[in-house]
Amino acid sequence: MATYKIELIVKPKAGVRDPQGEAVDGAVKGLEVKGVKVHQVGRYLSMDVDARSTDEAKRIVDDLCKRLLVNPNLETYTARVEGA
Amino acid sequence: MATYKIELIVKPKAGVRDPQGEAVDGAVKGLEVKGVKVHQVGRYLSMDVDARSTDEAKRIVDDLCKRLLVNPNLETYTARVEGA
Amino acid sequence: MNPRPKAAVIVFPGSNGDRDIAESFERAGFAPVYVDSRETAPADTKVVGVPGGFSYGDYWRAGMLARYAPAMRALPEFVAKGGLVIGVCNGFQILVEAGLLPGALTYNNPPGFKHKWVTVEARETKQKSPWLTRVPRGMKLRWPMAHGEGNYYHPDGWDAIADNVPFVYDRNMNGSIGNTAAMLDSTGRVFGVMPHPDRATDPHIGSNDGALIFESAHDAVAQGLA
Amino acid sequence: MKPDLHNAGINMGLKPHELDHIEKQLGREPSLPELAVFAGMWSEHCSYKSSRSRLAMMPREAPYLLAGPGSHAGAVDVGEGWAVAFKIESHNHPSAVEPYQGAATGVGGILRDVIAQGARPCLVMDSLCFGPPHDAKSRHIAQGVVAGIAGYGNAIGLPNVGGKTVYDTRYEGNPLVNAMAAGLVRHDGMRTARAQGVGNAVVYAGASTGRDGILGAAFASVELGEDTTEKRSHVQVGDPFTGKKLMEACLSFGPELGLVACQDMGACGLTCAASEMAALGGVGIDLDLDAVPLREDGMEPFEVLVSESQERFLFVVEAAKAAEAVKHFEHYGVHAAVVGKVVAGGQFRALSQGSVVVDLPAALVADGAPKLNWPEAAALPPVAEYAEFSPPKDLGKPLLRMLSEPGIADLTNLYDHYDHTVGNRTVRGPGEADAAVMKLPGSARGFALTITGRGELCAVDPYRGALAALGEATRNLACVGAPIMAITDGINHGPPSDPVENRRLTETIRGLADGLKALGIPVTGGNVSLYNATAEGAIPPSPMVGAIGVVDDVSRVPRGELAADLALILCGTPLATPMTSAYGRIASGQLAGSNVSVDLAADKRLANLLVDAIRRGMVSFAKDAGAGGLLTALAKGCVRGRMGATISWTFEGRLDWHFFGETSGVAWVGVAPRFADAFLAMAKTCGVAAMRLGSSGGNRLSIKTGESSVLDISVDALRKAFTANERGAA
Ligand SMILES: Nc1ncnc2c1ncn2[C@@H]1O[C@H](COP(=O)(O)OP(=O)(O)O)[C@@H](O)[C@H]1O
Ligand SMILES: [Mg+2]
Repeated sequence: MATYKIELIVKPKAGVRDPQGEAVDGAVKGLEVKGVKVHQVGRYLSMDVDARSTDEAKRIVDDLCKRLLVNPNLETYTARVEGA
Repeated sequence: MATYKIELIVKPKAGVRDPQGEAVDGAVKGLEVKGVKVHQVGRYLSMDVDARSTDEAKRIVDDLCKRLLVNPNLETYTARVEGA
Repeated sequence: MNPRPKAAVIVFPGSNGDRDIAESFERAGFAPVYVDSRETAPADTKVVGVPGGFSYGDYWRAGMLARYAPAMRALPEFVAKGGLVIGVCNGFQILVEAGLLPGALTYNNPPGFKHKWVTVEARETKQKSPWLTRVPRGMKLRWPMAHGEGNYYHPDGWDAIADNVPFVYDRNMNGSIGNTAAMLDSTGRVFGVMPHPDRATDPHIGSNDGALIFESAHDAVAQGLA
Repeated sequence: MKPDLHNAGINMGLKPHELDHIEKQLGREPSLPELAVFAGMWSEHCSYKSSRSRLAMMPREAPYLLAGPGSHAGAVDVGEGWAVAFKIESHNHPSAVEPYQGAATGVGGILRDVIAQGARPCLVMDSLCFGPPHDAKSRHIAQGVVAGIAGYGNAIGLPNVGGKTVYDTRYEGNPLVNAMAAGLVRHDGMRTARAQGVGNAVVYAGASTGRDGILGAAFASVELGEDTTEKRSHVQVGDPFTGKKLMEACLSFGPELGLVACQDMGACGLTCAASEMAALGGVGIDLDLDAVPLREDGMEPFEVLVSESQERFLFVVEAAKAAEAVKHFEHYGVHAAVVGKVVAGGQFRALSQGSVVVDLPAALVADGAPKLNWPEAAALPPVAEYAEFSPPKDLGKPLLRMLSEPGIADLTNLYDHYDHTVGNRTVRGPGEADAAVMKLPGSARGFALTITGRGELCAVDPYRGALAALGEATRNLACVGAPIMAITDGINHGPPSDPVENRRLTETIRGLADGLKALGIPVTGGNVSLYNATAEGAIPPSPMVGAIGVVDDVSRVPRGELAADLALILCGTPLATPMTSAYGRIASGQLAGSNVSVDLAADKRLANLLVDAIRRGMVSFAKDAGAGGLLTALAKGCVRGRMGATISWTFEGRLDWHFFGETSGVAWVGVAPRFADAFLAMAKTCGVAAMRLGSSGGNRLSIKTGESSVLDISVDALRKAFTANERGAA
């Protein structure tokens, strides 16, 4: 068993309306900052996962995303696994 | 001028209580998933920044964080810059 | 008779308590005027209200953006010249974000938006505040709270703010240190409050306890103190 | 019609006879985008094709009705020059798929109906039916739905002032989410959807258009390209921030700025708004799809036409003022564009890249769906009686059980997600009285609203169940001193293609129609949601009734919580015989019982009495008996007021049915002892049986019948039972 550090990023699925992203982009434009385009706003989550291998850690995270952390109707996610 | 892709993560500062992280951790425990410990919940943002160099892109992002996106009383941030 | 003193209510996109605070000013004897956040309050304004709501949608972080609005940028000078400012709920968040009040407001603990009629108790503060002259220390008042990010935090802890906290909840509602429900600046003229005195100025609707706040400010203006 | 085209139409949900009808009416084959237009507009949701003729049974006229069915939201005169516009809308299927966004967009949608009427929204209410809270999936749906209603309503700044929540296995997998909104408008400030004035501009305002809510399955055909349905259709996402900016922009955009007509873009989006406005005005509309603000690349014309992106309005604006109108909306921070014009004739046309892609008679699109006459069963299947069970010796145990039953138990944890007080009009919010009471601006006058629905009763007898819902609405309003004046209804039913379900639909509507006639009040509009079923079967018929009445003086409104030292009077005559009820279900363990007790005449007499006594300022406490019966009602009053009561009385028949049955026309009233005799005399005049049975005080609820004590329990124990089921409330 080892402990893996996971960083999870959950963001709006392509094409799905992202009111937060739009609002933050509008906010940046409102500050008269040029050359910046905000695309998406999402959530970040860090966790420790006990597992026997990177693969198993990934599986645990995938399962958790499916069951709890990610809404597949609206969101996609990427998980970065850092070694033990 | 080139366009840099930036991924920004804003999370609770060490020592600041993170009720959202605690709630998610509680929900994970509620699923009877063992060996997972959720540490922090934060926010994620992706943007494009026009700049002459990676350094300039970073400066623009730092400035934006200071002025708008990060509350230094509560939060820290990391920005990943992907090349043009 | 003197004309009613002007109370400016700043309206941001997404503000939704602007009418509530304007009505409360009006009942206390002020003439409320709405000021678009892109403009500045009229020159003869004595009192400014920063209303509750979800300015800019409260996206990313509540109150984050409002401080850059022209109406807000004018506030430090207005206060320095003796003007009075109240921020309720989202208005409190905005005043904190703008640096007019210390500390920070973050996610409720437990998390989530919550509405509740709450009891707050008045405390002694270092600075006498024109917002509180009608509220004796120890008085208990009933106001509704309605927020998701009302958890007051200060990096230096309770001791750093204890002298400036005019109201505490009778029990912890949202995780705030010391049950902090409101905050004064060092002049006492800037008053931020998380529950809603502006929704407690009509005896028909639950409580009239909020009227004291607006009446105190009216006294101050009438006596030429603001 | 070419087989390809025919298949495309069928895939979009059109029926063969409808395709034939389209071809015959047009005298030609429709184009693919035209088929999409028909598929959207002739869907059950937009066309009411299965229910329209039956809905006409309901009375829809009254002198105080300022806008009736067919308008955006019906409106009634509440005095002092004010009208209240109000309406119910369902978002059942979207909420089943995506609870948060489904419910949030349901709130956004019903608000836009009120805004389109010209009214400033001032409240939201919601009627929810979920599967039981012990079921994890149902709990997930319930939590998402409540969070979605809260997320939208709180942010846009509207108080949620009450509702109804039901938990029943029969809603597992098919929750019902009905939202009601109400708004205030001056009599002369009402708006129309009637497009007029050839040459006038059609102006789009609000969020940009994406591929939201396009029925993926309907368009998954090769002809439409290689894209997967996944890519083509997204869940509708609500944005209360845009909704708020749009609301303010719309409400400040009046005739003086060139407004001629307006309509929100809800189901079937741009197509519905444009074709209905044209049909109402007897004119044509040309839309330039290239001018529509888009969020996504590569959208096809039909996608732009039927997209259900949220937070959008369509306006007809005087030609000369169109540019100014666009500026007006931009000032409020919302996109706006001139997207078309009013033309002579009656065609609804859409142009894309210079070519006409849709050219259809607006009336055919908007109102031309052939009625669907589904076969109807001759009778409903019989319902079994409850099996015999012996009465409890003591009322304590069953009372605690009733108080903790989900749906009867405390809902504070649910409705405290909602802001109840923003807007400074809420005289009585959730948990404070049987109906919500709101104040008019600058006045002691107000109005009351309630929303209710009893699927449990309708499952047994839809006709009497519908009457019972009207009865409960009448009593709830009466308990705050408001005579019932009009309703909006949300009809939630199983598929009419099933003859039994279709018969139930007829019975429900007949019940509502007869009940409204008996009460002498109209329906102002409503919503029909059919096809609510899962593999396990159809939901019980679940008509929701949203009712309104005027309160003359809000300072006299009693509370639903008991205060000290009141004389307690029972009004009405409870029956002590078995009847369909929450108690029957719990005690017998059966979803049965064939006897739905209802007596609208008794409810009306009771209401007359309560309204009169409340207007005179005599009543401190009033609570009608609904689900759980009269003892549960009194116990709730005790818990909410943290106050005991002592009751003693003798009666005939079974103790348990007496106290837990759900007889019509029954309510508790608490008056200061000095008013008791006068109240009893008034009751006599009104033809209501009334008995003074005891008084409030202490911290126990005690009941004696004859010499024997049948209940003696601390209010604390009642409260524990009432608030125990924290999980029940989302
Ligand atoms: N979905 C809901 N949204 C808002 N308020 C609700 C909802 N469901 C119930 N309520 C409120 O909760 C309170 C209790 O509901 P209920 O048990 O049906 O009525 P009562 O206890 O008054 O007989 C009522 O004031 C009602 O308006
Ligand atoms: Mg009731």
